[in-house]
Amino acid sequence: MDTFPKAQEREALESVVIRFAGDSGDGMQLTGSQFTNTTALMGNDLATFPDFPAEIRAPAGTTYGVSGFQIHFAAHDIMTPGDEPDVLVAMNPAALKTNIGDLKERGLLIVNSGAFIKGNLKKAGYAENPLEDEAFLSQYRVIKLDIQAMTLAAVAEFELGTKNALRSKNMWTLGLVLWLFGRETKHTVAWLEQKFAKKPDIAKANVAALKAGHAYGETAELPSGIGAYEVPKAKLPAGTYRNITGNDALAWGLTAASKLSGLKLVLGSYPITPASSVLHALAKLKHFGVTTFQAEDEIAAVCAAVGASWGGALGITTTSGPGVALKGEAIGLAIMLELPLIVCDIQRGGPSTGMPTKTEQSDLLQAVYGRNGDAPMPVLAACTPGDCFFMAIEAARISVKYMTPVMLLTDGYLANGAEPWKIPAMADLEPFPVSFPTERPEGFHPYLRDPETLARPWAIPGTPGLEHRIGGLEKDFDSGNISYDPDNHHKMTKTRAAKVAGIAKDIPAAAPEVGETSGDLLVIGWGSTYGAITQAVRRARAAGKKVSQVHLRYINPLPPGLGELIAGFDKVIVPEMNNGMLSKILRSEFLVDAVGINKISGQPFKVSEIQKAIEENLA
Amino acid sequence: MDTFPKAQEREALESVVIRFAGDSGDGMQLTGSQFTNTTALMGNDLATFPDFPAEIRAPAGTTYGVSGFQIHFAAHDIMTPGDEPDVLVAMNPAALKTNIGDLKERGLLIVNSGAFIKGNLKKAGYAENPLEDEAFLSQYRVIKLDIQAMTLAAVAEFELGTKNALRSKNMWTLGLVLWLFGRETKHTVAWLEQKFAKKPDIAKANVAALKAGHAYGETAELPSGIGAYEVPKAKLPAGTYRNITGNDALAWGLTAASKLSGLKLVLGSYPITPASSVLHALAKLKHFGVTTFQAEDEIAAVCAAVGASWGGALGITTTSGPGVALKGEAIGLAIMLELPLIVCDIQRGGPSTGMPTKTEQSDLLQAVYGRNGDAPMPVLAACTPGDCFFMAIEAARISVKYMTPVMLLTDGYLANGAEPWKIPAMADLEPFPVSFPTERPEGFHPYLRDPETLARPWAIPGTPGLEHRIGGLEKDFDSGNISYDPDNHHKMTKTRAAKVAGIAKDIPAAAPEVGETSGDLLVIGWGSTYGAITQAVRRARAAGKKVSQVHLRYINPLPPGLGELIAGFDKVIVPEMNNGMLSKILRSEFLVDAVGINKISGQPFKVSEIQKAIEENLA
Amino acid sequence: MSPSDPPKKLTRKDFASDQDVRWCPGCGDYAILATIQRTLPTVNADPAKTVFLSGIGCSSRFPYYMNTYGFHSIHGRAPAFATGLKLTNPELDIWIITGDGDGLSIGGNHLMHVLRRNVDVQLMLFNNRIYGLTKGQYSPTSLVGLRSPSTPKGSIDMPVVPALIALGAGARFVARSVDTLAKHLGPTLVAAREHRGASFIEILQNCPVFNDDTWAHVKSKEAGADAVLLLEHGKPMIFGKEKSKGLRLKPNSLELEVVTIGEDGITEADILVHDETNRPMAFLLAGMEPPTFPMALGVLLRDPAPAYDAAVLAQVADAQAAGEGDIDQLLNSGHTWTIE
Amino acid sequence: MSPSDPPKKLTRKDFASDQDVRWCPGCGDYAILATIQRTLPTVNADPAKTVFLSGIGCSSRFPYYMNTYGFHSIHGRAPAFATGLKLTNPELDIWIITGDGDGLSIGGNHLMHVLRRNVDVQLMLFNNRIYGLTKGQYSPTSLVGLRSPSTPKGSIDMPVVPALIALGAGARFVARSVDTLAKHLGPTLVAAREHRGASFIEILQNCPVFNDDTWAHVKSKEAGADAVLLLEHGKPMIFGKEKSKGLRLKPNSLELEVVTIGEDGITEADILVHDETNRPMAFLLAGMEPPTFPMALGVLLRDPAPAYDAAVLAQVADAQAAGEGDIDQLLNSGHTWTIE
Ligand SMILES: Cc1ncc(C[n+]2csc(CCOP(=O)(O)OP(=O)(O)O)c2C)c(N)n1
Ligand SMILES: Cc1ncc(C[n+]2csc(CCOP(=O)(O)OP(=O)(O)O)c2C)c(N)n1
Ligand code: SF4
Ligand code: SF4
Ligand SMILES: [Mg+2]
Ligand SMILES: [Mg+2]
Repeated sequence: MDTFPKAQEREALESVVIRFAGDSGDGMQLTGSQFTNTTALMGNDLATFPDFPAEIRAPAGTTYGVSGFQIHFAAHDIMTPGDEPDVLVAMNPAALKTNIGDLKERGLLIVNSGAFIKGNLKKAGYAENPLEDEAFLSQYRVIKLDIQAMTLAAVAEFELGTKNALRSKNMWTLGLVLWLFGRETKHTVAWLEQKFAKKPDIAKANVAALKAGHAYGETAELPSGIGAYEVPKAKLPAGTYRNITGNDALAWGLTAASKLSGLKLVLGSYPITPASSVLHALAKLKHFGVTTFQAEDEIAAVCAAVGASWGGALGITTTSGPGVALKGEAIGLAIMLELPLIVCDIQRGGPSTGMPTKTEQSDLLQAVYGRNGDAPMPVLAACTPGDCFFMAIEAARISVKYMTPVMLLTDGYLANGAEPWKIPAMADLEPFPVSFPTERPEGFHPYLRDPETLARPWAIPGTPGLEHRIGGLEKDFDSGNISYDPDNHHKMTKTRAAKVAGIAKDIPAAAPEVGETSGDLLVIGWGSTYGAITQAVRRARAAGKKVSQVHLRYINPLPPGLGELIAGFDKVIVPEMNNGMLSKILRSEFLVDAVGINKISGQPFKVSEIQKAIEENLA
Repeated sequence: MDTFPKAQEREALESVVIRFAGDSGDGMQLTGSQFTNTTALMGNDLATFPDFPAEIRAPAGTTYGVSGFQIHFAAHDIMTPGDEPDVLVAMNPAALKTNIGDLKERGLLIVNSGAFIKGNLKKAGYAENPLEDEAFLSQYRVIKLDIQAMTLAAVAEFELGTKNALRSKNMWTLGLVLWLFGRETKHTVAWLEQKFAKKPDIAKANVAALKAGHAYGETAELPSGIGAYEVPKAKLPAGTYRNITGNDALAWGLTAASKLSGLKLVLGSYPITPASSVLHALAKLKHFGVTTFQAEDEIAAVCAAVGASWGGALGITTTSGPGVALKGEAIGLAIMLELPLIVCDIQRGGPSTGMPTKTEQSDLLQAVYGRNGDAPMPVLAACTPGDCFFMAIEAARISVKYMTPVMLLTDGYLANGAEPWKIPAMADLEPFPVSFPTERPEGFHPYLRDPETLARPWAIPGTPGLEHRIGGLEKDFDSGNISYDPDNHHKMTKTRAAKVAGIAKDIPAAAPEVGETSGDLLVIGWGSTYGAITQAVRRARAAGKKVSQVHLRYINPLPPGLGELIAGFDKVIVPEMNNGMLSKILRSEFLVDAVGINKISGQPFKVSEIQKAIEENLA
Repeated sequence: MSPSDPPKKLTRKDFASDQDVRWCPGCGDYAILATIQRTLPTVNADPAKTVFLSGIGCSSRFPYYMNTYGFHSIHGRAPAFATGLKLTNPELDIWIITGDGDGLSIGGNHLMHVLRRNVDVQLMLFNNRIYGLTKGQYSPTSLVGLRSPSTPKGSIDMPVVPALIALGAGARFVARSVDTLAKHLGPTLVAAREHRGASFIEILQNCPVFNDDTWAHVKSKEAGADAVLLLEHGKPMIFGKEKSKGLRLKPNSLELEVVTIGEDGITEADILVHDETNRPMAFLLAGMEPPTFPMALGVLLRDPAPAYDAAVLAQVADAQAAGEGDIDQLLNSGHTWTIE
Repeated sequence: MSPSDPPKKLTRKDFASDQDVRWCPGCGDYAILATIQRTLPTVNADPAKTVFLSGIGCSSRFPYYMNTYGFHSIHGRAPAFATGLKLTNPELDIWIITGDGDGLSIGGNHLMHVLRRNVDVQLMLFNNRIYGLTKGQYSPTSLVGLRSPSTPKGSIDMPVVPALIALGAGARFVARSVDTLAKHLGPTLVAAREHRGASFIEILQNCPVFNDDTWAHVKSKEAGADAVLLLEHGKPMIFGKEKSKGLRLKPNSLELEVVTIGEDGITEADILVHDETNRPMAFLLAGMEPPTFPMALGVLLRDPAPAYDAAVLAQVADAQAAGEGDIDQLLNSGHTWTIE
């Protein structure tokens, strides 16, 4: 049984940010996610941010091989993984080097001194061992431990050999950190036992290391100024929660959409960071009738999805920016065919190959405009990992109701970041069953439109009597046959545009996320900046500023009432992780002098950065 | 020798619009271009508009197989092929059916009655023979002739067989029309003799038909109200002229750019309407050191061009909208590599396959935004066929000076339309010689920038000492090595943007094409709408309206001073052959309530349509 | 039609759509269209379950003329659309129509992958050795030296042999026929349709406008007989006007040679027997070209294996048989916690 | 270096760039890199004229580590960049680096076309039968049944044989070697470099992280000898631990069989002799796979023909020899008229 200092001996904290950093091989992602799971079970609100290198296994000890995992947990609701860590765990010199700059002043530094050997110091670019530099150390509260040695000691009895034994050092570290924050080891023990069910020795060694780290906290005398902490439970809405990453939420949302619509889900995809794990997640859901097709490239992937849609499936393709750049022609075809299709773009740092493992929001204009001809399509964006679930369903609903491809934007930060998510019940989600015409209606042709939605009928191959031909050439409005008639082309172009514009009637009106409908400053965001903006706006309002936030989940068409809302503010700022894209659209649409707050570093906004922008723009 | 009514017997006209229309197999394009050549030699200003079907050889007699060629020629300078024809030549019922609606009231209709037989009438959808419908005919001035029979008679002596003999009926028709407008046959005779040098019988038959048609005009009694006309010479700037299509001008301009820069031209292209003829034209210029590569697809084509650029060539790719949609990823790479590259987009009707043989301006937003990530590149647009020559040179100049891909937009209308063009002399064009570094400069790395242009050095493989590695991953500003550093990415993104934005200093400032720098209404256009807008603005000004025209040849960056210019007008309208693209950019950039005048019919604007828009927006 | 009515016997007309056919007069595509429209009723094809799916090119206009389901997609990608469609509804009988440009230039990779995956579709490649629709540029099958608008001095690229590409990719049904040889083309298409998995059929097609008579040496009555080998499984590979020529394997080598029965003591027994299941033989036959060899027509290879779509759907069905997925259960799987 | 200095003999180090190599520990790519860096000096390669050009993948990071010109392009397109570069500067010695995903999945078509055009480049395909960089999805060469993140129930697609794809496309130099067999790989690369025209070299490569030991049956000392046939032109195809096994053509058929010298009266004379110029033989050898057959390593086909780049540039040179183009003349050609 775990033993803890009694609650009153622990210092209570409102919120803590911990960053685990080590070599790619050090298991930091595991450590972080185990800490996350336990923290969630303890009833804290939390947000996480994994940040790993582009290399699969970068050579040990290098700075570019450092893998990090940050968790922010609190006794109140929080929305971001935190700006600066309160606690940094550095497993080697490279991890220290690349992360120490972010640690708060007087922050807690837990460092594995055993890794501070010559070779590692050199690889990290340290001429001298920083752990011997008192001036350096004095800036922080430091727990300097030879974690490697302690781990070896803890697992000695299992005779795994040094290399294998050392693999448990992340568990030792986790044990210590769990203790520091008053968390139990039992959830991780259970997880280890399950994970290594077939290798009981490894399981035992890891458990031993974990417990040893925990016990160390309990028994060892920590340096002065370092105590045991606790972060009381947050008051969260009642319900059953889980952690969920954006990509899992997306995959599950798409699957839920398939159930809600009664359509078979067919995914055509080609692996690409950071979208691949959506393919992986869906490939595991065959028992939901999900069919996944790893195509030969992105073009084949989207084409297969369109072929599937024509056949009556929920056709989906998942990718990232470079993949969308390849899919433009085929998406244009889907627009011309007026078939459903969901294109999920998990954005990453660009242009070109760019920074594949980093996050960015720089595909927005490509999503809205990146096709030949006048080729409008709805563009939606999820704003939190859990929101990926709901927006996937929304994308599907719009796609099948309006017979149009839909682009759904998320990003690397949402994809890999996890948040506690209140699990919805299927029974609470609105079904949108699709029925395919089976009888040949009077005057049937494939471009006969529903007068309200302007959608054409989804007549699927295999249906007797509805044989028809479709294709990428312009269609006659009245017969669906090929037409080069000038007026018809004008009319069809306008009709396609009107169909997409008309979706505005079918989405929620613009409303402030935080704040009033008028004031001094309106902050308009979209996508994964949600948490940081909300937090910053709340803080500004707490300081008495007349600031409101609008967060867009629909970018094309924009939600109704947005123009009026904007008109109620003296100034508008638009924070984006790109060089100014939504701001371009808003300026053009509403002739408002929207000011871009742009961060193009592959890193999410810090709350403080947006706070600063708010202050500057109020001044 | 040709004989003509004496000048005083001919009615003098200021300007005439003739449309030749017939079956694809009837040789209307040839007829039109021969009439054009002779007209040009007579000293008229002119503009032409060929309009042919998407099918290679549509079945004879069908409406979708009709091929048209319109020429507008005048005694003053003109800028468009004319709104409505004064004269319609209809070689068969389908041609009559599809074109008669455009003929001016009381216009001259020359119709080949021999083709108005049952089968043809049916294919054209005529229940009755319209040539027997007096009510119909009375709306026009009609020359109804059995041209087929007359042609057969004229060429009987050559015993070619009916099928071959009938091939000359377009020449008979041309002969008649040449006579009507006081033109000689000798230029066409010379051309026929050269073209059919190896088939003298065919040459002779065609010449005989041509002369017979001409003689017919001379000798036959034309119906009352139809006389002989003349269109006096126009006062054009002195110089040597030729007719040139946009695609030829583009090919030749690119070749001239290769000479002016001292670079070898390497074209990577994949055939696509209406861009293919640029490839064809360049393939013929091997003696200029031009290398053309017909790649396996558009992606390979642009990649080959980028490979060529890296090697020190002027790398070029030519395509149309669907091709650009495929090239987005590779163009993004060129942006990241900061290598020269010219992407020529000969726009056509979209979206998707759309209307491949029709013109449109709907790739503008794709050109400016259609790539993943923040991927800015200069976008230029030619405004007349001859301007394609100069803009090709300008695109090359900017591309090599700033080490950036450049998009050059033209369209199907410019590509195939011809205009008399005052031939420039190479000696009058500014050379822009490129020199590749040969020595390793102090601190060399591939991303070392010229402080003024921000261009990086163009170090080409094969140069000893400059070995380096480039690629699509983000680069370190200070070393050119791969970098995932957050601040560096921000800086590099801003630098790439600044480089493109900085080109504004190096292009002509915005200035009115027609009119003053302030007034009631500013008409802003770009691309092939130039002629129609200019004409319309001139007419409005002649009617005393305070209207000016600005025509953009640079869309990214926009020319300096445009904002100030716009501010001088009460209202701005933007006529475009798309659903509103430049207007979006101007609205966003200048927060001006620019009103789009949009025509999306695959047909160029008529002057009258723009005139109407001007009037409505002044009201 | 009430359920008790006898199924109506369909005719050619039932497979013709109401659209005007828009190819050039004399185009080989007309003959192919006619053969398909005549053939489908003979195998009781159901128009409602039949799909023609094409890329872009003259040939790719084909679907518009069939009174079945039709999909005129984008350049080169038809195999990918077909794969998605087949995975959605495996009951459909899918015919991919492509050209030498559409299928071997821009679409070469998709063609390769649909074949190697063995998706149950028929892929008909109309090979006129030219880009028809874009007005006559050379294609990947054009002969070296061809002068075209993009190769005014003659083309340089080595042409590909479509059947070799297919075999190299691992195709399991490879056949070749001729636009105007209706009696040969019809049965070849029937065989392709019967084959489960991907079938590849190259059709030598004439483009009278841009590459007239490119197959004249194979198609002309006179030359044809000596220049064509009509393959029949299990039959000796004999050809020629007098049926006196045959193919033989050069002794202990890997090369074919043409021999004449009755000369040098050669008898019919010396002639190699066609074996549709022999892949190395298919490689040799595919590569044969006049004038040295006859052009092999018919089924070069027929070597069935389970189709991709069937296997994919079997995995799905297996998974479902073990228990249909339940979203609520999925969402509640793994670590959860409850806040009251 | 002054012109009178004797040319400096380069070493392995001269071909290594200053960048840290970022592959996983134990990755087969290290061995390939080392072999190239060692081999290039032996053939007096000039770093300034040598170019490594890749797509995207672990393997495609290769150029960064070579102290030559290097170009890390986009996924699958390296052959196209290489073609443009070679047409610009035919003096460059261009090495394309690609992977089984880069070169056979997204880039399959460009690979096919660079080979059939016969552009004078070397194309090295690192075949680890997996997508390394994207963390282990199956690739077009993965074996049926492979469980990967995208095929949790095992993959279904029939794998392609890279050498067969190359041969099907008409490649004229096709070879195969192994990452860690430096003594075999080095000379194979030298042969490829010497070949004018496109050379294709498949390199069996281990990915210890995502597909460890995929080639163990070929690479392990024990199994290896029996599972590998080292090809030598003009030599009988003998292999095995005891050098007692050989390949024979089944009498009057087109199939190979493995026989044992000394058994059933088989002597060395019965064994088929490798002929690098025999394309049908290359097809048969390329398709051989353990356990039935040994894996053929070495040069499967070497059948030179004029290179594409040379022919393209010859057309340009011919045209120029007949008179350099003059722009003014061009602009003034055809119908012109003068207005005074
Ligand atoms: C993306 C794209 N690139 C190019 C084209 C232009 N294009 C249309 S058909 C075609 C080639 C057709 O050749 P082939 O497949 O042989 O068909 P054919 O016309 O000869 O039947 C080309 C290049 C296009 N429509 N789309
Ligand atoms: C357009 C595009 N699509 C997808 C990717 C993602 N991606 C990078 S490498 C790769 C596959 C690599 O496999 P392989 O070529 O076998 O190389 P390896 O890593 O195994 O050496 C993929 C799918 C990408 N970078 N760009
Ligand atoms: S161009 Fe050739 S292939 Fe195309 S329709 Fe005409 S004849 Fe047929
Ligand atoms: S993932 Fe595999 S192929 Fe890639 S570097 Fe690591 S070991 Fe090598
Ligand atoms: Mg063709
Ligand atoms: Mg691989």
